[in-house]
Amino acid sequence: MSTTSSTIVNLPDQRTATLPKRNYLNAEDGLLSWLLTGDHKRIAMLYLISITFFFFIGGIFAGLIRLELLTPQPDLVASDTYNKLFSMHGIIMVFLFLVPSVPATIGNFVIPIMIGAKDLAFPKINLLSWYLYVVGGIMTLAALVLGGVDTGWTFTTPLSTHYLNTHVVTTGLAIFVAGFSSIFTGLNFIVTIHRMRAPGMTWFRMPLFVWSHYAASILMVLGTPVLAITLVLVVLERTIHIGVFDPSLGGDPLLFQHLFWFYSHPAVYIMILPGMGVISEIISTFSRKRVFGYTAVAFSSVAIAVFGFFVWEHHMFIMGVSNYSALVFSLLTMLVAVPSAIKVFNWAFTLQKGSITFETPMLYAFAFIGLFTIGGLTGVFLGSLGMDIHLTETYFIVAHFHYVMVGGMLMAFLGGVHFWWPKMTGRMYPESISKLSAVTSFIGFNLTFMPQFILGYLGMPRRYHAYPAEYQVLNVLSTAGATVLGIGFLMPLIYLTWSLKYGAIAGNNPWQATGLEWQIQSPPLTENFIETPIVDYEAYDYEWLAHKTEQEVTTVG
Amino acid sequence: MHISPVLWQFLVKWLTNSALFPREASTIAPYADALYFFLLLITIAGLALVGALVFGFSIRYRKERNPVATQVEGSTLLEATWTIIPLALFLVCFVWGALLYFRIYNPPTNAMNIYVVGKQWMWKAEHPGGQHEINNLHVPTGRPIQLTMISQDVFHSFSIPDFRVKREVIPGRYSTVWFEATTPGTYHIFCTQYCGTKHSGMIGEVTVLTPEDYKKWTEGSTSGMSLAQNGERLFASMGCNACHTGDAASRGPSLAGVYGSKLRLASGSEVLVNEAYLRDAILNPAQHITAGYAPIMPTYQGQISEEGLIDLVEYLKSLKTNYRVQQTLTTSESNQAAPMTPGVVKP
Amino acid sequence: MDNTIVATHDIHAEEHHHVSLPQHRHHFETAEQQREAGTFGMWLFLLTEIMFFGGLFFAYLLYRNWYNPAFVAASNQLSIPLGTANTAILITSGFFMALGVWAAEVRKQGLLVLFLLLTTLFGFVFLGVKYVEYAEKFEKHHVPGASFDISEFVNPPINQKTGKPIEEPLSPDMARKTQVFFSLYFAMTGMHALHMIIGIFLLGWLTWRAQRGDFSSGYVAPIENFGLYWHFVDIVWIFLFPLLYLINRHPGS
Amino acid sequence: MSSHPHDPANVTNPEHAEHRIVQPGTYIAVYIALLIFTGITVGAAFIDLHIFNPIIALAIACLKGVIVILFFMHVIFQSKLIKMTVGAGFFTFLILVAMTLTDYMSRSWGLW
Repeated sequence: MSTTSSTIVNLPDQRTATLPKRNYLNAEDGLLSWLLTGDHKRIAMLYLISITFFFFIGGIFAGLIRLELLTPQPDLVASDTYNKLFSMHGIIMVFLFLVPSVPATIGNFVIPIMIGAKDLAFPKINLLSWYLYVVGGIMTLAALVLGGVDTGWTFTTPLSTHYLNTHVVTTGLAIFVAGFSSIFTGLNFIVTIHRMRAPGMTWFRMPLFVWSHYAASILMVLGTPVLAITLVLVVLERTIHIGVFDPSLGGDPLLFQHLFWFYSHPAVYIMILPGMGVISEIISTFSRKRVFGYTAVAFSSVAIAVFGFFVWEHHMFIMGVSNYSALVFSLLTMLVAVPSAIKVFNWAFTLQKGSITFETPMLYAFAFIGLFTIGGLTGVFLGSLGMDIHLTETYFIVAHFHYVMVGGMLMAFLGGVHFWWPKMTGRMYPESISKLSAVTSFIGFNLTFMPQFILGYLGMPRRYHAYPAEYQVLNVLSTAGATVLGIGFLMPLIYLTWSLKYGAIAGNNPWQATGLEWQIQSPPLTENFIETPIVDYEAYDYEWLAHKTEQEVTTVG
Repeated sequence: MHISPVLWQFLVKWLTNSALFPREASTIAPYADALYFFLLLITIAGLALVGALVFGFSIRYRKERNPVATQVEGSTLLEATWTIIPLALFLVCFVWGALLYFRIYNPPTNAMNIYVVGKQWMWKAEHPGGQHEINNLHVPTGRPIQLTMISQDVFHSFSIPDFRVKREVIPGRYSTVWFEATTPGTYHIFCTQYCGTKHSGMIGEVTVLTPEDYKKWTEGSTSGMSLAQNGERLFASMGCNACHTGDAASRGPSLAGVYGSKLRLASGSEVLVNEAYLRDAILNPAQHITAGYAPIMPTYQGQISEEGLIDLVEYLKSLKTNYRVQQTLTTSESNQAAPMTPGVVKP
Repeated sequence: MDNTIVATHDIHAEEHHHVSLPQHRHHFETAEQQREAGTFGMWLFLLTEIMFFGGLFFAYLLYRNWYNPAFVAASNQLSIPLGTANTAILITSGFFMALGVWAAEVRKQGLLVLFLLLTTLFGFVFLGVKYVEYAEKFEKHHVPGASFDISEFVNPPINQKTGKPIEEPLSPDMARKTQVFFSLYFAMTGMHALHMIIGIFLLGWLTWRAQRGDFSSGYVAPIENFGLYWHFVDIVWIFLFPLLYLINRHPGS
Repeated sequence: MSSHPHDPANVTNPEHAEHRIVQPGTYIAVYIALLIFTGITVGAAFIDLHIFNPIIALAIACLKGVIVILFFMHVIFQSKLIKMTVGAGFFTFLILVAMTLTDYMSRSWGLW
């Protein structure tokens, strides 16, 4: 390995290299061995396949929405079809893609390995949570096939309970079921992280990826049940008119908003925190440096999780809540922005004095940092009470949360998939085309959503099927961007599938990374470790790694 | 390079008709924009800083230039810096935003009140003089306008982007917003809360007129009956005057001058009588019994439309003496036409 | 595979004063770690249950403050004898469950089966009483929905002795809010009963396994963790009882 | 696997507690206490104590809940981790109640 090369990728000699004879992929054969597996790695792969499926379903809806918005007139689809499109887009993307994306796939795969465990604490519950996810997904699809749902993903009462004739009950129950999948994943992670760490793996030796998942899991366990009961009440309200959310029977529709956002605001952190964990791993690996201010980053994850429970009312500032209460929530919202700022600066300073290379995961990480900064800071606009009045419920808020969710979370997810792809499959993805796809999606993304900020300040309301003609130019730009973005997202699907067979053999540790998962074979054994590792080094200790590599060379030599 | 003139014209027209920044057409707009530009500045500065750090370090410390990384543990000083500075900035945003919020949601006392009823999928505006408009709102410049809004069905949201005001319109409860238009012209009204199939059709226009034009418009489009007059008629036809006669011995409390007063309730609490209270007291009388009176008033829920309630509320607001109440009562009694109180339940 | 693990752990047994069991899962280092992980996992699940019922409790709190007279009148429709009896029944059921955990710990198979059966029996009695209460609500049209009837709250029946209504009559608009009470009553007790029913199914399965001897050799985690669940269901009822049945039982105030 | 005895830190760490078998005597005492409290709760409901009625009812319910959690559910003998977990659950519920109440309680303060 020459010191002047611009890459750290260190692959075994391709002429002699083979995949390990025994690994988790070929441990057992047959479809049943996958469907009844307890192995966290296989379940992660099942999740990866299913969330990719739903991602592209949701993506098709997004494409149709942008296509309709190309012109100011409602010309491609009818109004109620359009409403179904954005509702299904939101529901699928939020509940069936973003919430499980990183935790259930990458987290499921690497967390036990990172802390030196053989599996998650409850493998059967892990499998159960995948089945719940699938059942929830099938119910959503059923609602879709039977005619869809047009409540928007927020299920606002009394619209959802009394005024719509679509499949609200089916979808509500689908989310209820999928919610339990998320609860069980979170529960499994918390127990695993507490009880299954290998000897020597103290809390402050854990990779930051584990910390961020720990924080997200707390939110999953404590927040999701509130959504579950709220949806049950919506279903009851809709079927037998119990009146809890119905103003004509004495109920308060704002109570629904409170309960819904009590989950759905923390849910935003459920989605973004695991992404932040991915970024910490990637930035450290490709700058060959310990994450700057490890403890600050770790605690900021926990701080985000804790503060995340105190800010939900900022979704309701103009909805007729008490103005005094709005003040309190606005102040707390400003506080929750701080830990995110801490993280961004710590990532930036991790680069300082590093030895940086620019492989695909690193490009995604850079995209994340830039887009998340925009997404985060535009969140301050919306947390600031007076500004929120003008900006909320417009395209500004749409752009804001897409910057966080797509620009942040999806970039982190793709970065993570590329980063751990060699570990999951034992093969490398093709480097140059994947760099191209990262750049394409970055450009496409900004072209799609930057105009929406302007549209939002102009006042274009979200969820509008038709809009005044003077907004057309910006909408055309946005649709053009969405096309580019779509290509950027399709490319990984194709070349990653291709690489399953034709990718270069990756070897144990192509990135020269320090995590425990990189010290074992790729793809790993079903049992992960031949013998339980004893951890005697800090996270991101590249000197330890260099020392270890040297020793191995000496022994072999 | 040659572009066909037709295409060229189309492009020019299309691009010049596009908007990039909303008009500032109310007294609030400049305040909102000031905060917006401040926040924009923070965003751009923050992004520039992060960008400079990331790109700067990437160039300076790329592997070719810096083959071996130097391990750094962290720095409490730096951590404190980027905790405290963002926190301070965010707190400034909070205070500024809160001030703006209270400016937008605290109507001046001299504001002219216009009622807005939202329903799937239209806006109905009712002026005190009895002018009714649908998906349209005529207002004069230079005068604070307060909108008292209610929804008949689901959540709607009344938004005028060029005024930078917006407020959710809630079923079963009045919400208010105010503005003072500065420039005559027409501006968009949007419903911004998703409200069902034709959500995007629930749009309208504010027509801002000069005070003189506005006067002409009010005179030209009146229906002949003001809201209060409608309310008076309703007050009699619903039989309200049977109990609220204004006599000391009557079964219901006197309503003259009740608006704006502090009322002691049977539950012991004291409330300020405003529009919301009056509306609620008609629909849910049991929770609003005036001290010293028996809980005998029936509920009128489901018997009066939101428009009717607005008329009644306006009437009660205008009711300064009981003279006319008693006059109406005598007339109707002599006509033997006192309507039955609906749904009376014998105590 | 199983055999080797048992064999290796037999060496461990003396070291940790624990007997290795066939139920030991391969990915846990020790049986103790597995047991503690199980308990911790169960508790985390109960946290989600707290938040699940929490949403309902908050709705109750809100509407009880808004519509207090309606809540008082509607609550007085519930039968205190039945409610109290049910509280005692459920506590008894929980008591036998606790004894069941003890019986499993000291490896008394017969006692364990007996206690589990008693737990189930009292669970059924509780549900039976609940059924009687629900049936009465159906007869009186106090079930929220189209057939909900408020006449009893507007015109309460007259007490023969005093000649006065047995309850303070409510005005119709307030009486209508009793529907909110009954909605929450059915939602909360229904959700509670659903948990009981799920619990009874699990109890049946556990009893079957217990009489097979699964829990007689020191492996008590399923019994212990189910016990946690069952006691949690008890606790929910301990709160539901005063909140739903005992809002205001001192007439004339 | 067997060559590594499990981490000794596990034995002293706050996530671990010695397993303890609770004797039936404790359960009987707790059971009787619960029945007595149920009686008190019903009795107290029939006395007019104004605002203290719900307070007493809830206080007794909390007390009963705590007894069940501590003894029937063995939390008193469990590790700090479990104790904190239980606390965290009720704390989050309190956040839900308290923070939502900030809205409901102050809504009528102003004119909006």
